[in-house]
Amino acid sequence: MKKNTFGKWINRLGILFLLLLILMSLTAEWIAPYDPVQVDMSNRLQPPSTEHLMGTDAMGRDILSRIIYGGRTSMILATAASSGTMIIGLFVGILGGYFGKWLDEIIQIFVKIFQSLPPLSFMLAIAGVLGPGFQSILIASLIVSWADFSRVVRAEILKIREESFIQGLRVLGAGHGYIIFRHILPSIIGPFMVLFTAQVGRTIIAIASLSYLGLGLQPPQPDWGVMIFDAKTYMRTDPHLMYFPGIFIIGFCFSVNLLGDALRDFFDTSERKDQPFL
Amino acid sequence: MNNRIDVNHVHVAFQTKEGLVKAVNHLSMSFEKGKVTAMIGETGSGKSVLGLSLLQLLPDNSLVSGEAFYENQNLLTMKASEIRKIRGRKIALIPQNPDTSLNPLLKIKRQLLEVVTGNHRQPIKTAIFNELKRYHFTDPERVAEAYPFQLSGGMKQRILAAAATIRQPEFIIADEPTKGLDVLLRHEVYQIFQQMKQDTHIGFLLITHDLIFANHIADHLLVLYAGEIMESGPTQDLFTEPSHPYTKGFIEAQPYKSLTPIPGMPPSLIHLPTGCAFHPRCPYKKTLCQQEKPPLFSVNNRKVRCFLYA
Amino acid sequence: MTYALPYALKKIILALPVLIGVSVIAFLLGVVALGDPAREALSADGVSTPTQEEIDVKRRELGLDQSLGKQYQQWIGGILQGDLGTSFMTNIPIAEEFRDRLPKTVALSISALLLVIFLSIPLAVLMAVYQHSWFDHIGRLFSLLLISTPGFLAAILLMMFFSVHLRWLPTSGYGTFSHLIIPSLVLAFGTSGVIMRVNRATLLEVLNKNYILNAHAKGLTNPFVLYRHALRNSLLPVITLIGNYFGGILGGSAIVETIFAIPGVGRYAVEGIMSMDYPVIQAYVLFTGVVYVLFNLLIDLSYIIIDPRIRLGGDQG
Amino acid sequence: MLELRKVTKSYGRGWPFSQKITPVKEVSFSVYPQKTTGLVGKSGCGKSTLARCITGLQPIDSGHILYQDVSLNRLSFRDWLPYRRKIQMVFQHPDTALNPKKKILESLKEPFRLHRILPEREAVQKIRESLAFFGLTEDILFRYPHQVSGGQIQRVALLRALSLQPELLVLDEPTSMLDVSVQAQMIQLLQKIQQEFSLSMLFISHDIHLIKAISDQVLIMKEGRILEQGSTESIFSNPIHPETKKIADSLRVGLF
Amino acid sequence: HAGSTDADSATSQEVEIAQEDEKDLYEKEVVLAGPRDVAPGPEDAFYMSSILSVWEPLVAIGPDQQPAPKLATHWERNEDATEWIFHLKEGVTFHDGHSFDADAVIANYDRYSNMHGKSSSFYTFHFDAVYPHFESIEKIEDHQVKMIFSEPFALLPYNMANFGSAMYSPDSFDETTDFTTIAQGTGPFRLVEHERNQYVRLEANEDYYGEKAQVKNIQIRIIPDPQTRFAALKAEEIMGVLDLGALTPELTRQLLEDDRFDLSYQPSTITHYLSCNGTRFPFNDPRMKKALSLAIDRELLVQEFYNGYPEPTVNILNAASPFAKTISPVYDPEKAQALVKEVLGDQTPELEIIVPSWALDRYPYKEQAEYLQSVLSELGLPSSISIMDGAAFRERQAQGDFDISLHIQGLPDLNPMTIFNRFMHSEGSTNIAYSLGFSNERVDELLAQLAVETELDLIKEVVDELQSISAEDISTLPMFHDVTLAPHHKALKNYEATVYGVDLPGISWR
Ligand SMILES: Nc1ncnc2c1ncn2[C@@H]1O[C@H](COP(=O)(O)OP(=O)(O)OP(=O)(O)O)[C@@H](O)[C@H]1O
Ligand SMILES: Nc1ncnc2c1ncn2[C@@H]1O[C@H](COP(=O)(O)OP(=O)(O)OP(=O)(O)O)[C@@H](O)[C@H]1O
Ligand SMILES: [Mg+2]
Ligand SMILES: [Mg+2]
Ligand code: NI
Repeated sequence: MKKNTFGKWINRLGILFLLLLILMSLTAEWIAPYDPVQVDMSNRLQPPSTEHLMGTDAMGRDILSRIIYGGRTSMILATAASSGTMIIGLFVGILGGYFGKWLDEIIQIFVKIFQSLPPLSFMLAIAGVLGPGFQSILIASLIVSWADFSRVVRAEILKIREESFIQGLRVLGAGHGYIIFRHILPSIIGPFMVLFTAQVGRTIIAIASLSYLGLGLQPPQPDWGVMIFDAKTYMRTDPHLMYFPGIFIIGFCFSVNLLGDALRDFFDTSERKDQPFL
Repeated sequence: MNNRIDVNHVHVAFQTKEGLVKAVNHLSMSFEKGKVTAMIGETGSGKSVLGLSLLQLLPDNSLVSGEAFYENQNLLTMKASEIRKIRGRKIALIPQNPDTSLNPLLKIKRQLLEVVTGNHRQPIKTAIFNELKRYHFTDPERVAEAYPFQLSGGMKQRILAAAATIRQPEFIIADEPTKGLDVLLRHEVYQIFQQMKQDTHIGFLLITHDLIFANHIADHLLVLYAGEIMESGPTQDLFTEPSHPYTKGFIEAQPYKSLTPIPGMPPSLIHLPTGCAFHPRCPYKKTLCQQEKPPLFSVNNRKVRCFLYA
Repeated sequence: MTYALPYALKKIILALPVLIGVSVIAFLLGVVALGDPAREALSADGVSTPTQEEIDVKRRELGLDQSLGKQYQQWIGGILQGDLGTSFMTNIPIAEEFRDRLPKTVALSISALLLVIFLSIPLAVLMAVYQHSWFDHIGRLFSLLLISTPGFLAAILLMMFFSVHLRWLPTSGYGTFSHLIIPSLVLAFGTSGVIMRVNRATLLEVLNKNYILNAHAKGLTNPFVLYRHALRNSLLPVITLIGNYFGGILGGSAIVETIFAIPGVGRYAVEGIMSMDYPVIQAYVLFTGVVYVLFNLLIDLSYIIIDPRIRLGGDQG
Repeated sequence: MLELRKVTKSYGRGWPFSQKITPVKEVSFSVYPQKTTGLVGKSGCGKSTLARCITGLQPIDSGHILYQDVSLNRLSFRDWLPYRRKIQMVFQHPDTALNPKKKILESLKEPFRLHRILPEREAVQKIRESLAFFGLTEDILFRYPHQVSGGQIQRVALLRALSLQPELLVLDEPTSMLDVSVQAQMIQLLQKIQQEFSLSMLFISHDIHLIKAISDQVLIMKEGRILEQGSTESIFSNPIHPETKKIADSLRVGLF
Repeated sequence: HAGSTDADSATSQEVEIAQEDEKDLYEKEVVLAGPRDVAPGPEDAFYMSSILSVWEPLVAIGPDQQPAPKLATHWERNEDATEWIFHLKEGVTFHDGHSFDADAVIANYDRYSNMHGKSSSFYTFHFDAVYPHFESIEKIEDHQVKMIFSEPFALLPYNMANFGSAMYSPDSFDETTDFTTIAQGTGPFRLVEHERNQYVRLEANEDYYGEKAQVKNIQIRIIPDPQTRFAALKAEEIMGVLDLGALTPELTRQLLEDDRFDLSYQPSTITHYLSCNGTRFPFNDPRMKKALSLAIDRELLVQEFYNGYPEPTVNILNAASPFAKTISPVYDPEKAQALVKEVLGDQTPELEIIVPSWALDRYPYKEQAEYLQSVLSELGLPSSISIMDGAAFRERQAQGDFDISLHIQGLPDLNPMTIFNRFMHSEGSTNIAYSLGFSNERVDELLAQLAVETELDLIKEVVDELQSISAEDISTLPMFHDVTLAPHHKALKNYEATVYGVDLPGISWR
């Protein structure tokens, strides 16, 4: 067998990086060299130096400090939004997938409605009603992505619902709740983690893209996506504005996805370990 | 020697996380054309692995050594492009599971047609219909237009057999061709094999759990245990008078016999027992059995791997 | 064929409530967002500030003083007769704008879709065939990179490289095929990443199936087995997924159209949203919703052809 | 003790399909205490469906399923519960009989937990004690299903079903995936259990030899109907129905 | 002898080649780009922007920012400014051949008077606002018209400048006031093709009465994204940019680092403002506005974010207005600090700065807001920034649900009253719409006086006073008067920025 050592090695590296990121944002107060929102007009657009390891941005703020603090917003927001999505998606998916029949048909109608509406206009409408900022991003990404999630959950449940071990449990006298929580949920957790982690990555980018419409997080709150977005004007003359947050976003998405893969492998105790779900 | 396959000292092992799984161990034998050689043994005794190894169809994690001569070529070390010419043409396989061995999205016609390559469609089609008729399909046109899910298990089994025989191979490796078939269908398969053996002189390597089936059709019987041959010889002899304790136990376990199982479990193929592989379960074991591996002793016209016959 | 008809019927009947729901939400989305369309219409030039009376007159003129139910009735009535309403901002009938813009968005989306297909599926095949090889690992990283790069960034970088640096392709605009290359690449990126991963996985699953082993046992060549037996079967779930993502491609076209100066419906929608031009928002949401529903209906129906089990009543009820 | 009266079950293909498949048609028979009833039939003739109806996994369309004169098919989920302990089932496929993501011990604890028979600790104790009876060893408890053989899984499934001390056990082709030796082990075990626990069994199989060897009463099923019913002896020695005749003949000829 | 003929023919050939070249250059298309559609089409009040030089007004804006003759060669009025006579240029024809005369002018005015707030992406046309108390227009002679007003209106030519008096061929519109063909003007260019939202094509009008255009073909593409316009310039796909927000200051700076490009700029009519919510605490106290004005270093703002082109100001009236005077800002953070202390004591209200998202594509408003935030924080005032789409922004402004907003304001016409009326009249539309909460009796008085004043000199005096008041009693805080930036490729000659765009007829290939 060709050993998948490279893949494992890369997985570990990813998880290590993720841990570092989390540690970094937890200790932001102590390790950030400067105040992330302190404007210093005399120090604009400095290239990386010993004083500012990653240089300064268009407002003369220290990029390193902004990245350290920005990780906090980006990661919390992305994780919170994805968790919310996941919970709703799970709930609806189980409702439709497990109980099936007409309930499923009705739920599928709603799922399709939400899937078919353009996310952009949804997000804008929500930002319009709630004003831009943290909670509208959260709600917007919930509304936009729960449907996709629930469909995947439903499909997974449909697959195992017919397995004879589930029927066996019913013969033993297990109720629906027992079967769902003790057996079905743990069974789909692997593929689910992959989806979840992919969603985390996507949310960070969605926030950045919302900034394109001026509806993302509000300044001067540092956020990786927003930092990249703001950097685009300067990317030709001061590319460091873009590189650093870019590296962190991509690095984060990478390692979150790798974590997903690793988690799936971890939860998947069946033989077919080689087969990735996504 | 064109009419036999000589297998010499074949070893097949699989690399796994837990260790090396030694599925087939120093196995030697030969198959002859026009004869049915049946291979029986408990689950996991290496029957399918041996069959697949002859056509180089094992997965990547397998390590194969030894030789299997066919027309003076070693099947096990042949180049991929050459073995491909042998597969299906000279040596065909009837795979283990009829339900999953046909592509669910393709018509039967297509799956049969692709076996017979060439551009002359019309003659090929008639050849296919003829082949199907031979397998007691009364309406070959309809069957050819059908998809696998529209056919019953027995029909699928026969289609797979047809796909294997259509090119008139010299040998067929049939892996459990009667699994999951009911009495009547099994009888049909029996008749077809019987007919092929007589009409076209094909050599069969029959892998099966179905001892009754093997008893009726096979000329030669091989009893496998933990990847080794325990006993081999003419079928009738072995069934009426099994020599090896394992063969005995196995035959006795049949429902129409005493339904008594062989005590114990098959050994781990990673850590094979020392000495005779069967000794932990053997009622006649001696101390020698634990220390030394018995060779194949020739007794009458059969071979037995047991010190009882030393 | 006896099964195909009821199957198709069921899919079509189930699409109807979805369409109705889409239309209601489309209507509400326009209404619910903040801002007064009348004021917006009157300050379109960016220099005027209308007085309250002017705004009131405009509101009446635009029919905004009526109840929501009545507005919806009128709106949907118009739609059914092919009248999508008139833009508050430009006074141009929306149907006319759509007629101009639709071909552009469709061209963009379709070419992005084709790119997704021709980019991700061959790569996925290679990755699955050479599983655990360097190609596979690099492909995996590449797919992650595609998923995690923001579209606007990809757009700027591609534009800088292919248009400004190499001068191979135009930066923006619409007209020739070359105009569509970069935008559809950008649009295709994220989806391709996902499809690559999914297709690789489904293909690996199929390659482990017995019928693949059997095909090899028949003496067929590798490419033939891959093409005839593995690929098609592995694409079944991928097709559904592509259907799901088509919505994303359509929606994502809004930003891409703005960046690359393609006057499609996406850009129209962004402009409409920015100026609270709600007939435009409503028409757009309705439009993408309907296209999505129809596209997925098409995909559902295409299974009649692709999957014989549905056509002939296999165990897929 | 179990009596079926004109049980019919059909599947529609969901709306708007009008086709209906009726795998079980007006089936009537009885299962007697401490006896083994064999059910034979070709694959697809409705055996498994019948088993699922009896165990309440699927509602039936018409007819009655009486267990000790209580009509099971009218019971609500809650009222079924006491009967769950009395009627148990073992399935055909060893590879999906247990949750692949749980260790064997977890699966074995399930019946105790569900019916609150014994506290956790005692349950584990009891499981350990009964392992030997089923020819299993302790190390198996901490493995996952795919790490043990099919024969072992079927035995674990049996152990689990029997830990509720049922009166009736429905076995849906429990040995069809096993080799003769393991099959024999399983059968031996079942016979031992039947003696010890005074169990009634409904044994489903398409292996006539097997059925003949183990059952007291045989039912022959074809296309959803019971063709013939009678004691093993009478069925095989003087079959009435032509189909049954064919089967019995094949046995007698010694062929198959 | 033979040699000399050779030489002669050679030179004539050269001349020919040169002429050929010149002709080629004349016909070679100039491709430019702007962020929005400069010709939205028949439903727009003007069909297309004035920068295309397709239509011309009766009265134009002169280089001194005063009303200047265009299709009207001169005009006179009666004493009390209720009757105006306009003398029209003779020998002018529209692009469709229709001749320009009094009938054509009257037809145009008939169209205008039917327009009640017709939308336009350039200039929403309210006839009653541009021509207050209009009674009628009459033909006096073939090339003379008379306008009659019921009340005196001394500033009429100021209102008529440019968009106030655009003239089209009467054959190109109908009674619905929409255009029926491509709008036919009299200018040096005619519009030959326009693909909505993609591009417009202009062709030089060979029969133009005045100085003809220097290139025959101009295409103006629409590229909404500034980054893309920048890339297109760099790729030499387009040779220049025009219209409002042609290129952001930062991108312009970057472009000029490439010596293929050059920049022309002109003061524009746009002024950047910072409006405080005067309807609620703390900016309902005028001292707070004053403090903010003192605390902002406008010079720094202009230098850092706008490359130093715009002119910092505290004058509400744009410098491009013929009435404007220069009032320089004062930067005095200490005084500001003191004023804030005075008003707030030790209260620290949390302030919200709102920014319209559309502006981000044109100006570094996000940076500006962040700068403002740091200024406020130095004053001890915490604040948050909300970027929102245009509609939500205006809604918030109207409802007074904000503290500080960033916005621009252009001069709609040359009439200074428009700005003062809107911003500083206690019932001014902007004053209300932006929740400025401004009220100054003297201003109301002066505005009333201005409305009936007929003498230009006196008007000027009043306007001067209004400007002084605007700098002292702040309604809204002017930041700086912006410039029109016209970055372009050096291959183009005479690519000159104007107040509003670029002088297209002057452009030629180098
Ligand atoms: N790819 C593989 N990797 C690791 N072990 C394998 C692999 N393939 C087969 N084996 C092991 O090799 C042994 C022999 O398997 P094989 O399939 O030949 O058994 P068999 O005799 O055909 O059994 P059955 O009757 O169940 O078909 C088994 O223990 C099996 O687990
Ligand atoms: N859930 C279901 N929905 C629709 N049809 C079903 C369902 N379950 C079974 N059937 C159909 O009912 C018939 C009887 O199936 P059943 O599984 O009971 O047969 P069986 O006798 O157990 O066969 P086998 O020996 O192969 O297990 C088959 O034709 C099957 O396709
Ligand atoms: Mg096998
Ligand atoms: Mg069954
Ligand atoms: Ni591997």
